[in-house]
Order: sequence, then structure tokens, then C-alpha cells
Amino acid sequence: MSENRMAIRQVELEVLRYNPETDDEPKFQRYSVPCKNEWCILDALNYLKDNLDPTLSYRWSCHMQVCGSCGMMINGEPKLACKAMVRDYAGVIRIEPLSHFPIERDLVAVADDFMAKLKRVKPYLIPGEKRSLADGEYQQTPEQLARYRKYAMCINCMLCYAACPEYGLTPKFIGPGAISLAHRYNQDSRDGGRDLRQEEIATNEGVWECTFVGACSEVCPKHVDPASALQQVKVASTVDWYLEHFMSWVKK
Amino acid sequence: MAKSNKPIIWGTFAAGGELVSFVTPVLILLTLLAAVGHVPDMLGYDALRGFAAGWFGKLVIFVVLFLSLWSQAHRLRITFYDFGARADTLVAIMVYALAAVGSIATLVFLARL
Amino acid sequence: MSRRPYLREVSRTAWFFKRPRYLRYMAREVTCIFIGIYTVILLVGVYRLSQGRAEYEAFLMALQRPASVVFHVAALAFALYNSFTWFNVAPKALPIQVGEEFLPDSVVAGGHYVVWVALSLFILFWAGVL
Amino acid sequence: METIQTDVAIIGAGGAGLRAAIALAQADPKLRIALISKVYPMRSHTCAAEGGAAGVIKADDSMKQHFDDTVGGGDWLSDQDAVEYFIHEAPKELTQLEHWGCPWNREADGSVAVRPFGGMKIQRTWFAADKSGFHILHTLFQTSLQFDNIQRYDEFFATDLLVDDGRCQGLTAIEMRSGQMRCFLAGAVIIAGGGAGRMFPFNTNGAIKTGDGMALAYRAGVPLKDMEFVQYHPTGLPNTGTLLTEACRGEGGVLLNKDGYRFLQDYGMGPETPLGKPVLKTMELGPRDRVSQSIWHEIRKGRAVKTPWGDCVWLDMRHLGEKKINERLPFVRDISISYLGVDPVTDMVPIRPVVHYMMGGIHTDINAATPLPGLFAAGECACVSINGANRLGSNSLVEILVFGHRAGLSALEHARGVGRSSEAALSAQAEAAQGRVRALFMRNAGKESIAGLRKEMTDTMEEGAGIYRTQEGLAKTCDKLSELRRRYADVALHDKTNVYNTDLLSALELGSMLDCAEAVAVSGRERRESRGAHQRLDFTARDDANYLRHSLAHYRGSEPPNIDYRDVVITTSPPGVRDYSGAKK
Ligand SMILES: Cc1cc2nc3c(=O)[nH]c(=O)nc-3n(C[C@H](O)[C@H](O)[C@H](O)COP(=O)(O)OP(=O)(O)OC[C@H]3O[C@@H](n4cnc5c(N)ncnc54)[C@H](O)[C@@H]3O)c2cc1C
Ligand code: SF4
Ligand code: F3S
Ligand code: FES
Repeated sequence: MSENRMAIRQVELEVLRYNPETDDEPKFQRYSVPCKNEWCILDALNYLKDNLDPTLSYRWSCHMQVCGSCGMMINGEPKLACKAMVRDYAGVIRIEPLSHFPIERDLVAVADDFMAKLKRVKPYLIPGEKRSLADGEYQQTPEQLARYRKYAMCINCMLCYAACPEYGLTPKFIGPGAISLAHRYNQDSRDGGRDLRQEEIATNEGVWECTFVGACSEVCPKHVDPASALQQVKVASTVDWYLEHFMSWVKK
Repeated sequence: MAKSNKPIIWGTFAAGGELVSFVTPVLILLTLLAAVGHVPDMLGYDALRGFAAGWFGKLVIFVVLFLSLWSQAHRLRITFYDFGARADTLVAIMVYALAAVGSIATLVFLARL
Repeated sequence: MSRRPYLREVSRTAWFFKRPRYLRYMAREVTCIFIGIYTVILLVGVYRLSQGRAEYEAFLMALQRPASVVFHVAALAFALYNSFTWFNVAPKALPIQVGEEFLPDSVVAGGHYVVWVALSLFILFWAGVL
Repeated sequence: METIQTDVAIIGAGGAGLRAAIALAQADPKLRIALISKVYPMRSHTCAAEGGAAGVIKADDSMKQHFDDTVGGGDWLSDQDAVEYFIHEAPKELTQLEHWGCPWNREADGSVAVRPFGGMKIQRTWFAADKSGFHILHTLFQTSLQFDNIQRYDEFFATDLLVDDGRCQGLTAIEMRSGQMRCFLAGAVIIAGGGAGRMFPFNTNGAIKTGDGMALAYRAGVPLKDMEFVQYHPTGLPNTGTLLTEACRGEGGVLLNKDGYRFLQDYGMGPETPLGKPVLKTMELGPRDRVSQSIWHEIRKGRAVKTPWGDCVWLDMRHLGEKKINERLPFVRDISISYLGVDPVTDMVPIRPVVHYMMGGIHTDINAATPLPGLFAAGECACVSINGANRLGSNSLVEILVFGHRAGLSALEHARGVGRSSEAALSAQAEAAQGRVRALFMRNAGKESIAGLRKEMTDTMEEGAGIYRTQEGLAKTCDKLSELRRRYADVALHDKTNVYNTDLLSALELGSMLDCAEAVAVSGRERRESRGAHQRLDFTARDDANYLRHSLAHYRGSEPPNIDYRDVVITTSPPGVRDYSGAKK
């Protein structure tokens, strides 16, 4: 909390701009922004928009690392702009929209693909045993909760998609974020929908497109560890497969 | 969308990867010693032939070679793709055929011992 | 409609130069070339063994060619790299829950390392090196 | 202009909007539901709520006690019939969320766990670590994905309501990705647009909380109720305003002045409770308005902690220990370290009161219906009113569920009973709305900047309509806001691109905020008493004889609003004294 957090320095931002109505392709634009040391990159962008160039477009809302809007590439790494601190960067800071997604405009990426995939993996509770409100809550021990809680922390920021090269090479890959959420429900003691979700994720476009690069987990701002979720789905699907084909008399 | 058949091979990839990680470095070390002229006792003709003659020795040799072949074949398939060779089906047929030939050859050679 | 989303193409053949972590991943993947070739060498060894003493001894002699020595050194390096990367991520595929906590990755990976060292020593001992 | 036909249109896909959509989808699978939101649903600000949601489930609790805490906490300005309905629905809604998969924290036996919260006499706050709102929002959003009749319009910015034949029958919205205006025709419209805290400079609210929903209804002739009641949360990070949840104190954190003294005991909330053993409704667990006001007084008395970001007091959580902090307040720790560089495990955190929540909003009745037929409202943008003059922490997340659900059902009932009046008239209105936005977009001259006007607005709000108010200060703020609204007509737009034009949207949001801000300031100027969050230095006492009434601000175009009043509904609890001292219990 020392005084030098308030210190101001000129920071060079190199921002990728793309205006679909006038540009054929994106190009970098340089800005010099007076930044306080305690600022995050989002503060710098907000300053820029308010004072230097009101035409810059980007998404943000919560400024507290929870709404998932402000994902962008900062010096080539997918980051939340409200989590990346200016003081952690030296020299020119390069800001681009999330990799692997089409650019709508400036730093705004088209999220349609991710939204469609999210819906596809059925990320909602499909109850194993139906309960009415009058029956009260399902019982779930802290231990059972811990089994899936980590995967429930996903803020849908899509950073993992921007990091995963396999998604970049094969866009039909359902991808780390959505599959982790499917896994979250599969691991929930109240759920009975695993078979339905497997139809989507135990497929070639599902986990089998993942080659365990692990980049997704390295960049995830919420420590969801999608790489782990995907490998677990692979292991479980393999067990399923062998049971189904060689020991079909064993009831799952 | 149908579930994938990849688990068949992936099972051997996972098991093979685990095994290869545990034993391959030390095996390379052994043959490296042989390569620089210090043949370890066990790699001598009599010792090795004796080991491979028993059913246990045969089993060990087969498991190591089989899992190693299939896991590396699977990884090779992915590597081709990662280097930009998109003919995945062709690559898959090729690498798995190699692994299959290698596995059968192992069986044949072991049977002759 | 004035929308015109712009898709930046990903290079199919050079994408892994973009980030150091992608290079590390590719280094892990290409270990399969070395380990694969090495497996074939072992297979040849078994073949020669099945042919008889003279053939097997010729095989051992062939191992001593300079190219073979160089290959062995490289293969050893890649195999070691493969083992490290494999053990480090092993906890991800099979996390172990104890009560409300998961065993820390370092414990699971550490367990693998211990087994690895013990097994390697055992094999060296069995082979008469130690 | 493309016209979209729906049965019910919902503006806002936060907790309230999603709950309404699911209620509708479940009620009738053939219904066409349009869910319109300026951000993707899971970006809505409900995700920022940390602490939890109140509902009676434990054996030591009772409906009566939740009722008393809520009504007393609201300084008797709550409508008690609404509170009655609210507390009875609360446990059902929270259980429903549990059935939808919400990861509530649990007791060892597997039942849902509850935690203490400010102003609540009994532990009744359900929580999911310190991410309760996040989990509620994502549970609702993910649940909504299974209903194919919820047609989502993500990143559509609502600009105007369409009213014909005395009924609300649709709206216009800008599709942000193309910049095109769309006309939604609907049997009923629900507004769930969230709060308006961004009209203040220092707030816990996300960028989207600009009061658009309130302004839409207000301009369409629906009064805004109790707008003078703006909640300050006691514990905001002094530089960014980021909230440190009330659970910090619920778990045992304490407030200290610069001398390390727990000053709340000097303001009627004592006696001091032992460290690490918080007592409900006492000291640090007093209600937000009281705690925030005490901090203000303490700072006034010169016992503030001086920081580069202004005068603060300390929030001390060190005695909770690293394990408990990591377990119960992990996010608080993260946020303090990254934005302030202070680790609550080892250091005290400087904090100051921060604008947090709007008690006031669109005037609705207990059925979530506004006086304009066909228009319903729920969530923070609405005022039912259960929160009265001061909302209790953890009541709002429940309110969005209870009244979101209610709004859905009420809208359905209305939509079933009516037909469209005249599509021609509605289209003409939509064209006119489009024309106004076009005009703003095309304007070339214009000497006012959006950022400049916004800054003047937030400054004057803090100065005149902040935590303590006076007649003079409020009058000045009212004048300033009139002036700013005039100058707003001359605002300049630099961005002339149709696609994702955030310059245009900022201008529209500024318009909403200015309208809401004026309603706050004028309502505040007219309420000459101190009650709950509305504290006047010149009228320090509560005045039930004259002001046990809701204020209603009526829009009058470029003129300041006209204020009239409406009686509070009192069923069983006559106005009493708010007692937050532990001593007399
Ligand atoms: C930091 C923080 C912590 C909190 N903690 C708690 C807590 O612990 N317990 C508690 O009970 N309450 C808490 N609250 C309060 C509570 O979270 C909010 O009051 C509640 O979430 C509001 O929900 P909502 O659905 O009304 O609005 P929001 O979730 O804000 O949603 C508003 C929606 O309206 C849409 N919208 C707005 N304008 C337009 C437009 N022009 N066109 C189209 N769409 C539009 C937005 O896109 C969004 O989808 C907290 C609030 C904050 C800020
Ligand atoms: S898994 Fe992590 S990186 Fe991926 S979308 Fe979720 S929060 Fe973001
Ligand atoms: S980076 Fe991609 S390949 Fe798999 S482990 Fe993560 S999804
Ligand atoms: S602004 Fe919400 S995550 Fe960054």
C-alpha cells in the first residue's frame, strides 16, 4: 500500500484495431497512456477511451474478475484485462482480441461458437432422483461438493479457448471450457445425466480432439483446471468403452 | 453425434505412456552401455536368451514392446496432425498398421525362442 | 449488413513457434519419434536373439556404430524429457480425493518419481550394472 | 426495421430476468419468450454478489424473525404485505436453486449451511463460498439453456418501450453487433435491468449498472419510487471501490479507527464483542446504513486512517487466520492483494463506504406489476418495496428470485388476456425511436463529451446526494443535474461505425443515468427527515407523521420530476426503534 502505487508513468499501448466498415484487415494503433502503478490494463483502456480515443470498442463490466467479459490477448497471452496489472509489464504492451475467435470489431471477439457449444454439452442438473420442493434440498456432503466445485468456478471467459492450439487448428473442437462444465455436472452427486452428456463430449469433436497441451489450465484465471477435467473424461470414457465392448454383462 | 472409438487406442496410449515413462530411460541406458562397449551382464546372449525362454520373460518383453509400439504410434499420429499433415485417416491407418505389424512380429520372434 | 467478422488464420505448420509453451508441448510430442525408433531397435534385438548367438552378437556390434551411439544419447534425452512431462501431469488425469481435499499434485507426481527411481535402480541391478 | 413477434419480452438477463424467463418457459412450453440483454447473461452484475441469500430453513429460525429483521432494517418504509410474501417464498426459491444444481455450502450432514449477515438476528444466509451471486447467476443461466422457447437476444440494447392504447406492447432495441434497430412486439414486457450505482463516482457496481431499465419505465410514464434511498456498503476498497463482502464481518472481521479502537460501540452498536466471536445484529454486524454512517462520523472526528486514496478506517481480519480466510473468503483475499497490494492474512485492509445498491426503482405492486398495464418489473431496478429505506444484506439476491418468478407469472397472465392494439401505431413509435437514436448517431457538431458530462454528474451526486445530505447541497445538485440534462442534448459522438459502437451506447447510458440521478436528488430534496440510508444533517430525526410514505417521482420531460407520495402498507409491525445494541438483549 505504499505511495509508489500511485506513481504515474507513461505506458505505450499497442492496440489491435479493426473497423469492419472501413478496414480490410486489423492493424495496430499506438497510444501513450499515463498509467498509475496500481492500475490494471482495463483501467488503462478506460482512460484511453475516456480521454484519448472514444472510438475504441471492448467489453467489460464488473472490474472484479468475475463477469468474464474482458478477456483479451496481452503481450500474446490470454488474460482478463481487469486482472492483468500494468505494473507487471515493461515496455510496449500489445493488446489484441482473444485468439482463435473472429474479430467483430477492435477488441471484441465473436462469441457465438462458444455459446453454441456451451448449450450443446447440457450444463445443467439432470436429476438422478427427482425431488419436489416440499421434499426440501438434496443432501450433499462437503466432500461430495468438493468433487465438482472447482469446475463450477468457470466464468466463461474463453481464455482457455484462446490458449488451446487444438481449438485454433480444429474449430469444431468443443473445447476446454464447455467440457469442464459438462464434467462439473457429471461429478455432481445430485446428477444422473452423464450418459446424455457423454453423447456430446465422448466424441471425436469432444474430448478426443484434446491432445493434452495443458495451455488451458495455465491461463485459466479461476483455476478451473480444464486440462484435468478433460483427461478425467477421457479416462472415464475409455473405461466405459471397454466395459461396453468386452464386459457388456457388467451393468454400468 | 456418435461416441468416439478413440478409447480403444487411447487405452493403450495411456497405459503405454505410463510404462514407457517408467522403463524406457533405463532401457536406453542399458543399450547405451552396450553401444559404448560395456555390455551389461543381462544383455549377454546366454543371459538374455535364458530370460526370454521362460514364459515370464516372454510376457515382460511382449508387454513392453506392445504398449510402447501402440502408445508411440498414437502419439505419432497426433504429431503428424500438429505439424500440419491433415490426412488424419491415412496417417492413422499407417501408424497403427506399423504398430500392428510390430506386435505380430514380436509374437512370432518370441515364439521362436 | 455492415458486419464483417475478421478471422485471423492459424498457420497449420508453424503455429507452435508462437508461444514458448507450444514449443515445450511439441518437444514432448516429438519424443515419440525417438522412443518409437528405439522400440524398433529393441524389436530388432529380439529378432536377432531368436536367430541365434552369432546374429545377436552382430546386433550388439552394430549398436556400437557411431550413429547408434549418437542416437542413443539423443533418445535418452528425449525419453527423460518424456518421463518428466508425463509424471508432472499424471495427477491431472487421476486426481485423488481424500475427504474434502485433493492430494496435492506434488504428492501424486512425487509418488511417481519415487517409483521411477526405484524401478530404474532395480532394473540396473537386475541387469548386472550395479 | 425487422419486427420480432413474442408473447413476453424480458429486458435484462441477470438473476431477475433469467428467473422470470424460466418461470415462463416452465409455465407454457409453447410460449415465445424473448430475453433481451445488453450483455451475455452470465456477464450480468448478479455475478458480482459475494455474500449470500437469506431464507428461513433452520429450526432455530422463524418467518416472523426474518420479517422483523427486514422491516426494522428498512426503517419501517417496507410494504409489509410484500415482505410477508417475500419471506415465505424465499426458502422455496433457494431450494429450487438447489434443485437446479447451485453449489451451496453444506454442513457435515449434507444439509445446506447458513452464515451470519449484517442486520439479521439469526444465521439464515445461504452461501456458496464468497461467490454466491456468481453461482446463482450461472445456475440460472445454465438451467435456462434447456428451454428452447427462451429465445435469447444477447448484446441487444433496449432503447424505448412501445406503448399504445394505454398498454405496454413491446420495445425497441439495438442489435449491437450490427447497429441495427429491432422492434419487439409483445403481449407483456418485463424490465429486469438492474441497478444504477454508476451515477456515483465511487461504487461497487459493474459498468452495465446505468439505470437503463429504470429510465425506460420512467420515460414511459411509470413513477420511480423511493429513489432517494441509496445504499452505501461500509467496506469498499478505497481505490477501485471493489466490494469486500459483508461476510468479512460476518466471519468475524472488525472495524478499527486509526488508533486501533473498535469505534462502532460509540454509535449505539456496542458493547464491544470479543474478537473472533461476532454477535448477530451487534457491532460489526449492524445494518449497512448504520455502519457506513458511523464510519463517516469517525472520519469527520479526525480519527481516520490517511491513505493515498483518501480517509479510511481499518478492516481487520488477521485474527481469522489463513485457513479460515482461504476457506470462507478466498476471493476477498485475491482482490485485496491484486488491487490494493494488501494481504488480509497479515495486514489490516483500509476501507471506506461505497455506493452499492438502489433501494428505489420502478414502482411495482406485490405482483411485480407497474401502473402501466402490460409492464412488469423485478430485481434491483424495481421497488416493490421490501427493502424500505435500507436493504439488508442478502435480501436482494432472494428478491430477484422471488419477484423475478412473480413477474414472469404475472406477465403471462396479462399476455394471455390481451391482443395487439394496432401494429401500425406501434411500428410508427418504433420508427420514431429509431429516428432519435439515428439523430444522436449522425450528429456532427456537439461540444459536450460523454466522459466529461459523466464526471460532472458523478461529482455532483457525491457532493450533494451522498451519504449525508442537506437541503442546500441537494438543491445545488438538483440544479446541476438540470443543467447537465440540458447540456446532454449537445453531446458529441465520435464513433460513426454501426458495428459494436460503444460510444453510442455510452451516450445512451449517460442519458439513463442523468434521468435516474435527477429522480434521486429531487426525491431526496423533498424528504425532510432522516430514515435508513437517507440521512439529512438538517433533519436528523425520523418523521413518521409526515414521511412514513413512499415518494414517487414522475417524469416530466426536460423539467425536473414531480414528486408525490403514497402510504406505506403496515400489517403487523408499527414503526418502532431500530435497536442494534447487544446490551439490552
Ligand atoms: C458487488 C456486489 C455484491 C453484492 N452482494 C450481494 C449479496 O451478497 N447478497 C445480496 O442479496 N445482494 C447482493 N448484491 C446486490 C445484488 O447482487 C443485486 O441487487 C442483484 O444481483 C441485481 O440483479 P438484477 O437481476 O436485478 O440485475 P443485474 O444482474 O444487474 O442484471 C441486469 C440486466 O439488465 C440488462 N440491461 C440493463 N440495461 C439494459 C438495456 N438498456 N438493454 C438491455 N439489457 C439491459 C443487463 O444486461 C443485465 O442482464 C450485491 C451487489 C453488488 C454490486
Ligand atoms: S475454464 Fe477457465 S479459462 Fe476457460 S472459460 Fe472457464 S474460467 Fe475461462
Ligand atoms: S489446451 Fe487444449 S489440447 Fe486439451 S489440455 Fe487444454 S484443451
Ligand atoms: S471486467 Fe469482469 S472479468 Fe474483467
